[in-house]
Amino acid sequence: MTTRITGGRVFDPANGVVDAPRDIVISDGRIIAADGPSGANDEIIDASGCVVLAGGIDLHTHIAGGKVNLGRLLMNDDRARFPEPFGGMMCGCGGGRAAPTTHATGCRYSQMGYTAAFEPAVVGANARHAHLEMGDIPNLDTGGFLVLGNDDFLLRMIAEGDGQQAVNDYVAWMLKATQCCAIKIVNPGGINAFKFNGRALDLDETGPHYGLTPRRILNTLQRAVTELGVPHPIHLHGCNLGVPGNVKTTLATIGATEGFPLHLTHIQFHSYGTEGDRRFSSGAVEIAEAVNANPHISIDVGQIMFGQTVTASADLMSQYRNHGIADPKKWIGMDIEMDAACGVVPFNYRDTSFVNALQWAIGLELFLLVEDPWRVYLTTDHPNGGPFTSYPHLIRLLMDKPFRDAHLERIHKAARAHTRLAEISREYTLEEIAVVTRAAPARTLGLKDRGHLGPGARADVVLYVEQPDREAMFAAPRLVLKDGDIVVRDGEVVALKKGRTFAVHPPSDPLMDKRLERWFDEAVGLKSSHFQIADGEIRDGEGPELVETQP
Amino acid sequence: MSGYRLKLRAPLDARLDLTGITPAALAGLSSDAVARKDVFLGAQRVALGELFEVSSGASDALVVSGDPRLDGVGADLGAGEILVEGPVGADAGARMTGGRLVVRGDAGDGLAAGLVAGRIEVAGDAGAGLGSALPGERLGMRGGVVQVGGNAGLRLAERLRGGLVLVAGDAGAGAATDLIAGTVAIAGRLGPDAGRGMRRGSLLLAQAPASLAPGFADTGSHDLVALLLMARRVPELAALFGGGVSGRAQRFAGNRLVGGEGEILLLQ
Amino acid sequence: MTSDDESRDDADRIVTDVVCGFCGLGCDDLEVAVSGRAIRPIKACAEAARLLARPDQPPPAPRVGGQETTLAEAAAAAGRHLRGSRAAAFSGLGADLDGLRRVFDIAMTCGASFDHEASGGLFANLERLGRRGWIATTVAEVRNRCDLLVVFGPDPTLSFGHVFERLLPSAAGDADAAPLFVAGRRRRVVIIGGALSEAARRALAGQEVVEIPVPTDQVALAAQALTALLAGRAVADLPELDGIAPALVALVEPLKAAAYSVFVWNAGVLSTRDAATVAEAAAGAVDVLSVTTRAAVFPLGGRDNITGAHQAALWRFGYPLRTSVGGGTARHAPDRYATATALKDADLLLHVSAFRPGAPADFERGPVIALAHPDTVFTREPDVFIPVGTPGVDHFGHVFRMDSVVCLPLAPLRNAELPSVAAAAEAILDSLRRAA
Amino acid sequence: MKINGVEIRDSFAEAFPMAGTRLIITADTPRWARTAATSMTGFATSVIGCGCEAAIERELAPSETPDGRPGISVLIFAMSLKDLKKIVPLRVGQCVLTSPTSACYAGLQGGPAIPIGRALRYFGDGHQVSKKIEDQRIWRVPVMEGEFVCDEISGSVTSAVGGGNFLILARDRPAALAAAEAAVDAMAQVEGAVLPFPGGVVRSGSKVGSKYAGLIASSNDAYCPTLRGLVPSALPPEVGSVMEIVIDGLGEAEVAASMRAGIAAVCELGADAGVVAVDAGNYGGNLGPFHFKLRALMAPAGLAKETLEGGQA
Repeated sequence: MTTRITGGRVFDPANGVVDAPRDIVISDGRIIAADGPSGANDEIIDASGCVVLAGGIDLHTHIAGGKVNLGRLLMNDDRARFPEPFGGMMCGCGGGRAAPTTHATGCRYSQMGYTAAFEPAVVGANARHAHLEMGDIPNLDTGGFLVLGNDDFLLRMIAEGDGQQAVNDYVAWMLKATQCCAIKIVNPGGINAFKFNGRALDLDETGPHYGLTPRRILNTLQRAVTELGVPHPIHLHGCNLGVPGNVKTTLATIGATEGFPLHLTHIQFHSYGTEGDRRFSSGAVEIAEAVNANPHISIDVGQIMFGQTVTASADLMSQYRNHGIADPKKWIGMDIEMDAACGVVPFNYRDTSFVNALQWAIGLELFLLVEDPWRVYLTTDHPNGGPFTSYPHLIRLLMDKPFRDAHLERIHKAARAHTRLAEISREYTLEEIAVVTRAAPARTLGLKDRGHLGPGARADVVLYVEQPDREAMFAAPRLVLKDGDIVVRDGEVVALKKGRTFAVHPPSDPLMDKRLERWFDEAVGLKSSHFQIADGEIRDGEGPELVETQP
Repeated sequence: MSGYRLKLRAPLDARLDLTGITPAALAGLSSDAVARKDVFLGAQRVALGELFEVSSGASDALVVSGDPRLDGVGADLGAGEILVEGPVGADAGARMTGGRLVVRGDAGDGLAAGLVAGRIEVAGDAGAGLGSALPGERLGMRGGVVQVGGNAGLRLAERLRGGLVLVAGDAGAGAATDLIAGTVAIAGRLGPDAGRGMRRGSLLLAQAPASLAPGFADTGSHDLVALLLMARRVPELAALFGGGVSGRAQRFAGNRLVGGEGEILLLQ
Repeated sequence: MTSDDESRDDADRIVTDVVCGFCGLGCDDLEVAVSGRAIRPIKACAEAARLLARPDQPPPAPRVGGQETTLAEAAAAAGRHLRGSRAAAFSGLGADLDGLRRVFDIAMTCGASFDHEASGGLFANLERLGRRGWIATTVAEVRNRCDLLVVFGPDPTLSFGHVFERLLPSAAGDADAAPLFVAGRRRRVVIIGGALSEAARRALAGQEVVEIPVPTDQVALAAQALTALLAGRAVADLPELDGIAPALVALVEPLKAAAYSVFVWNAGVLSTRDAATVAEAAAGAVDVLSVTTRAAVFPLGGRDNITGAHQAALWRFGYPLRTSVGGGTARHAPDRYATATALKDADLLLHVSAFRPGAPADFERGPVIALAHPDTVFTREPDVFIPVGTPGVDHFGHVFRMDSVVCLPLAPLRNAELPSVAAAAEAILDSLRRAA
Repeated sequence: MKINGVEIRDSFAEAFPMAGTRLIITADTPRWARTAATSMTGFATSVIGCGCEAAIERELAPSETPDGRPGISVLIFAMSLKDLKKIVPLRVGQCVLTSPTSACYAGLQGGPAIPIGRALRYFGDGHQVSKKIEDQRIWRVPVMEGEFVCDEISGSVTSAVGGGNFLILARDRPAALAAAEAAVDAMAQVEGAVLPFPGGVVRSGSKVGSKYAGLIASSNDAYCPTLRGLVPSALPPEVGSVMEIVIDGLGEAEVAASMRAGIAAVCELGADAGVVAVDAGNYGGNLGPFHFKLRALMAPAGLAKETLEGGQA
């Protein structure tokens, strides 16, 4: 029994297919070659009038783990205002928009045509929790990026000159132990410095205790993931997040990569200058130029969207700096287990605020000025820049210049004078949207059977009814298929499926087991065997879906 | 007249949540449509008509028969009037932004929690946490007026942020805990441990308290023009204290432990 | 029976590095001897030893109306009761994560409010954490950074036997576990509250310990006063502080000078008001200190995986415990859905207690279903009793440590002949599905 | 037109728009309420030199005041709302806040908010207390004597009218003064209008401009009896002295009512008391939009209406 989707306009840029009238044929949850004639058993899905895309992939969205739960705790008002619609068995009795419940997260994502989402800040000590939550998210494949770069074990190794191989072994051990699929660095060395009462740490500043610069930590981990063959390069939340003038740091970081690939996440928060009488300006042009000139750099934007949200970050140094502008006035900070930290600060971005309005414009400038869509991934850094449910709106801002200009007219006047957004005429094409929301994230994460519609791919397929209002179009697809089964029809969730969890398991020297046993015993106060997450603990015994490493 | 009358068919044996059943929500609906409205009985949705006889009332007010398990009466009320002929349960008038709620009986816990504006009158006693903050919220009742004819329970006006609360009877333990601003007047006795964590605001008393939470300074007796002003601008306040507010009061300021500058005024 | 054969096969062995899920401290270095069904603790605190010990007896069978029956029959009976209920209250909730997830599924299906046996302290702390937040820390950070620990309240070792060994391990004389970042490796520990037990004193040997004796009902006042003094408020003259003011004043400079001070209290042993006040004061002290140095709170609590129940409720429903779910929505009301209050209006009680023999509260308004420890002594025979295994004894399970960050795996010690809470709940869900 | 032998000249008073408010000042005793009010409305005769125009409106019985103590109502006017918002807190701060036992309340509701406590509260150095009753916020500022209580704001009108006036042309100075006093007494009964000049009377009526650069007003020489013959005079030969009454009111109707009461009182004294004529000051109708025509004003009821309508320039 096969399913044939026929009559639609197919956008599959990973396979060079752009706006082609092609059939997509599905068998056993995977896409197969479409050249055979339709069999008698074919179920036909008529896609006429539809644009056919692979399932959407969000590679940076805070959907699970301790800090998200702290966000839920603080956002009771948001939770009450956005209950899941009552839909019989499809309702998980949850809700919330800025920090939605697991069930709501899966349903809302799949309602927009997304089939995979990645939690980009799994703290080792909290990894088991993050996986338990991810396992409770329906209709989405998930994966976690492990936060390293502030962990005392690593910093001590680097400081004591243990050598790259030891670092590689440690990184490999930690990835497997935490069942994560990439390495994230948050404010390299900075979170650790804050634990020693350091309040700022720039790229080439020496941190307390270990005497390491963020640059050195970054380079060491870049080399480690490259040598281990982890597909996604270091996922970097750089130094000085949100600090006016941090564009210098970001440019220096791009220049500090020593040729290793690097992903700069939520780069919007790292693209601020100090020009103008308010000492806050857009650095988007310089950043975009640097990204354009450095093909080994990729970015996601972390677009901010106006409205209430909550920011959740491992970067307690930055969050402590910002907690005074929390709205509502409450926030939670936490130092975590010699691994990292977290800070959860509710925010309300207002278009009447000069800073917020300019942040909004800077994000869009970056989207529009970085030329190669394969190196840009569409994110709001959910929920930090805004809830992921705003993606259809964001897509329209990118695809529709008059719509964008109309919004520009509404923002803080002085901010308007500080952005070049009005001069930018670029509009994203459907092909480019397919790249930034599907093909490109799959490629950078090493997901060979996701993000495209070629034979062998998982049958995660979305049919959007073509309409000029791109926000309406991307908000409510006609059909979403997860592994070949229809989970969303006309924007409504009609079935719940278990997702999978991606992980990488690069090999490590058994000696590292011994070293870490001792470290956990003596410093952490937890047995390393209890820190490590067994395959059987993932997805109720399903185990992880391993992503191939290519050393 | 456009108001509805909801008459309970039988006393409730589980808690019934009437949140959202307001004159505005019923305006323009046929009585059949009113009877089909969903409410929560225990943890389950039931139609209003299963529990109530729905009929047209004699006024614009929504008239409801009372029951101590009837929760959320007048919650989210924005305009219009709700009259309860008997007691209500928890969270009556919670989050109200306007209108008037009259309860001809006792009220349960959380009366006027998160109240923004409007008037609430309760003929009998009120439960714990009158005028307090909703779960997870920093601020309690922000405005409006609440009049209680009987006693108030524990933690009266906890985290109160504004508005006026008048209690003709006694107040339980922990009154004015973490009170932020606003005015609370108690004609009866004040329970123990009042004013813990109090930041600002006024607690007006007719009877000397047996004790207060630690952290108050006795600033002595004063003639306070503000009391004269309040007594004239708020006739209910003057009435609560028998009409004779002299302006003279002993003033306890605090709570010093939290850097607070609230006041507990013993009227003389 | 193959299970009998297997239990003979792995008779008489010593299991080390056992993870403990009882008090929430998350000790994972316990030792037990296992012989058939019997478990004999070798290395454990008194509480864990008591709860881990098992005789070599076959487990009791499920009962319906006092009559022994099968799990399937008991689950079917539970399902029938649940289907007839519209205002169920779920209490206890002493279960591993998987068990809790299934129990929540039942609540969503049938409609129920739920609360955990030990939630009093948690909700007192939420008065600060949920409304305003705080800066907290975790076990490993305390172990390695804390140079000044302030404890409010009675001796915490009474509830958490090895708390000082876990948090301040160097005191036990283990040189390898000396704190990495504490200058001189010697810490100051200030106890503001009850006198320390001998065990606590032993655990703290080698640290500089200051005891400020304060009666339990004055602990909240002392905590408030300390924070006020840190904030520069002149409150030392308050008559209520007579006797302790000098000791508190003497603590101000050391706290300001400390690199990483940590404030600890056990909300569960104070009155709700006092616990909330202590939480507020401790978090307030951290706010003041954080301007110039580092400090954090470390609330003690977490018995019987309450932290896991709190976490799972948040990620499932977006609200903490004491929430009613059903009819496609969730309504959170901490007062109304606290077990004692909820039972005044409920028409069914489902009680879960897998970690210890904890009987449900007296309840006469409707049927009682108990998924409980086999040794539970009931004052009233439940309408349905399904004896369940203990996570980390009879089956695998996940529990959260009290710092809410670390989730620990509990492995079975013996061959499970008792269903887990998850399995029992799944059987009930099954019967509900079949009936639907 | 003649009333009781007094000529009502065919002239008009030319008035201009102002922003104004009413404040109620109370104190423990009438003496201290009046003291605060007098001090607060002092040096407030003309916007030209004082920045505002203010005067006591009337005494209030305890039953009429917000706090039940003796009170005084005052009206205060400025050329713009901006000026009024500056001048009110300045004067209340210097003259009422400082005056023993006083309190200061809004005498108008609605319209643009004029800060009272909103500006003065900072004197409390953080110890000030606010209290919101219904929709009105009050401030309590600790002072050495107890507490200074005031409303946060007062309402205001921007349709106030300044510069209503009339001139009493009399045979001699005693006659002019007696007529002016009679007018002032009568006008004191009119609510919503005040006479900002000393005792309500101005003897130095002015014309616009001067031969000296920088002076925007100078002596109204056409009405100066001692200059008769030197300059073109507006005075008939029998007039030996002229006095002016200037009126500011919360609205056009109040000014008209006040003028009518004043002129009627003057006319009641009549020609026998030495009053010759009533005239009014204007600038040819080019400066102010409000024209109070004397004859229409003093005509029987039917015509009075026309005065007001016709007054809209």
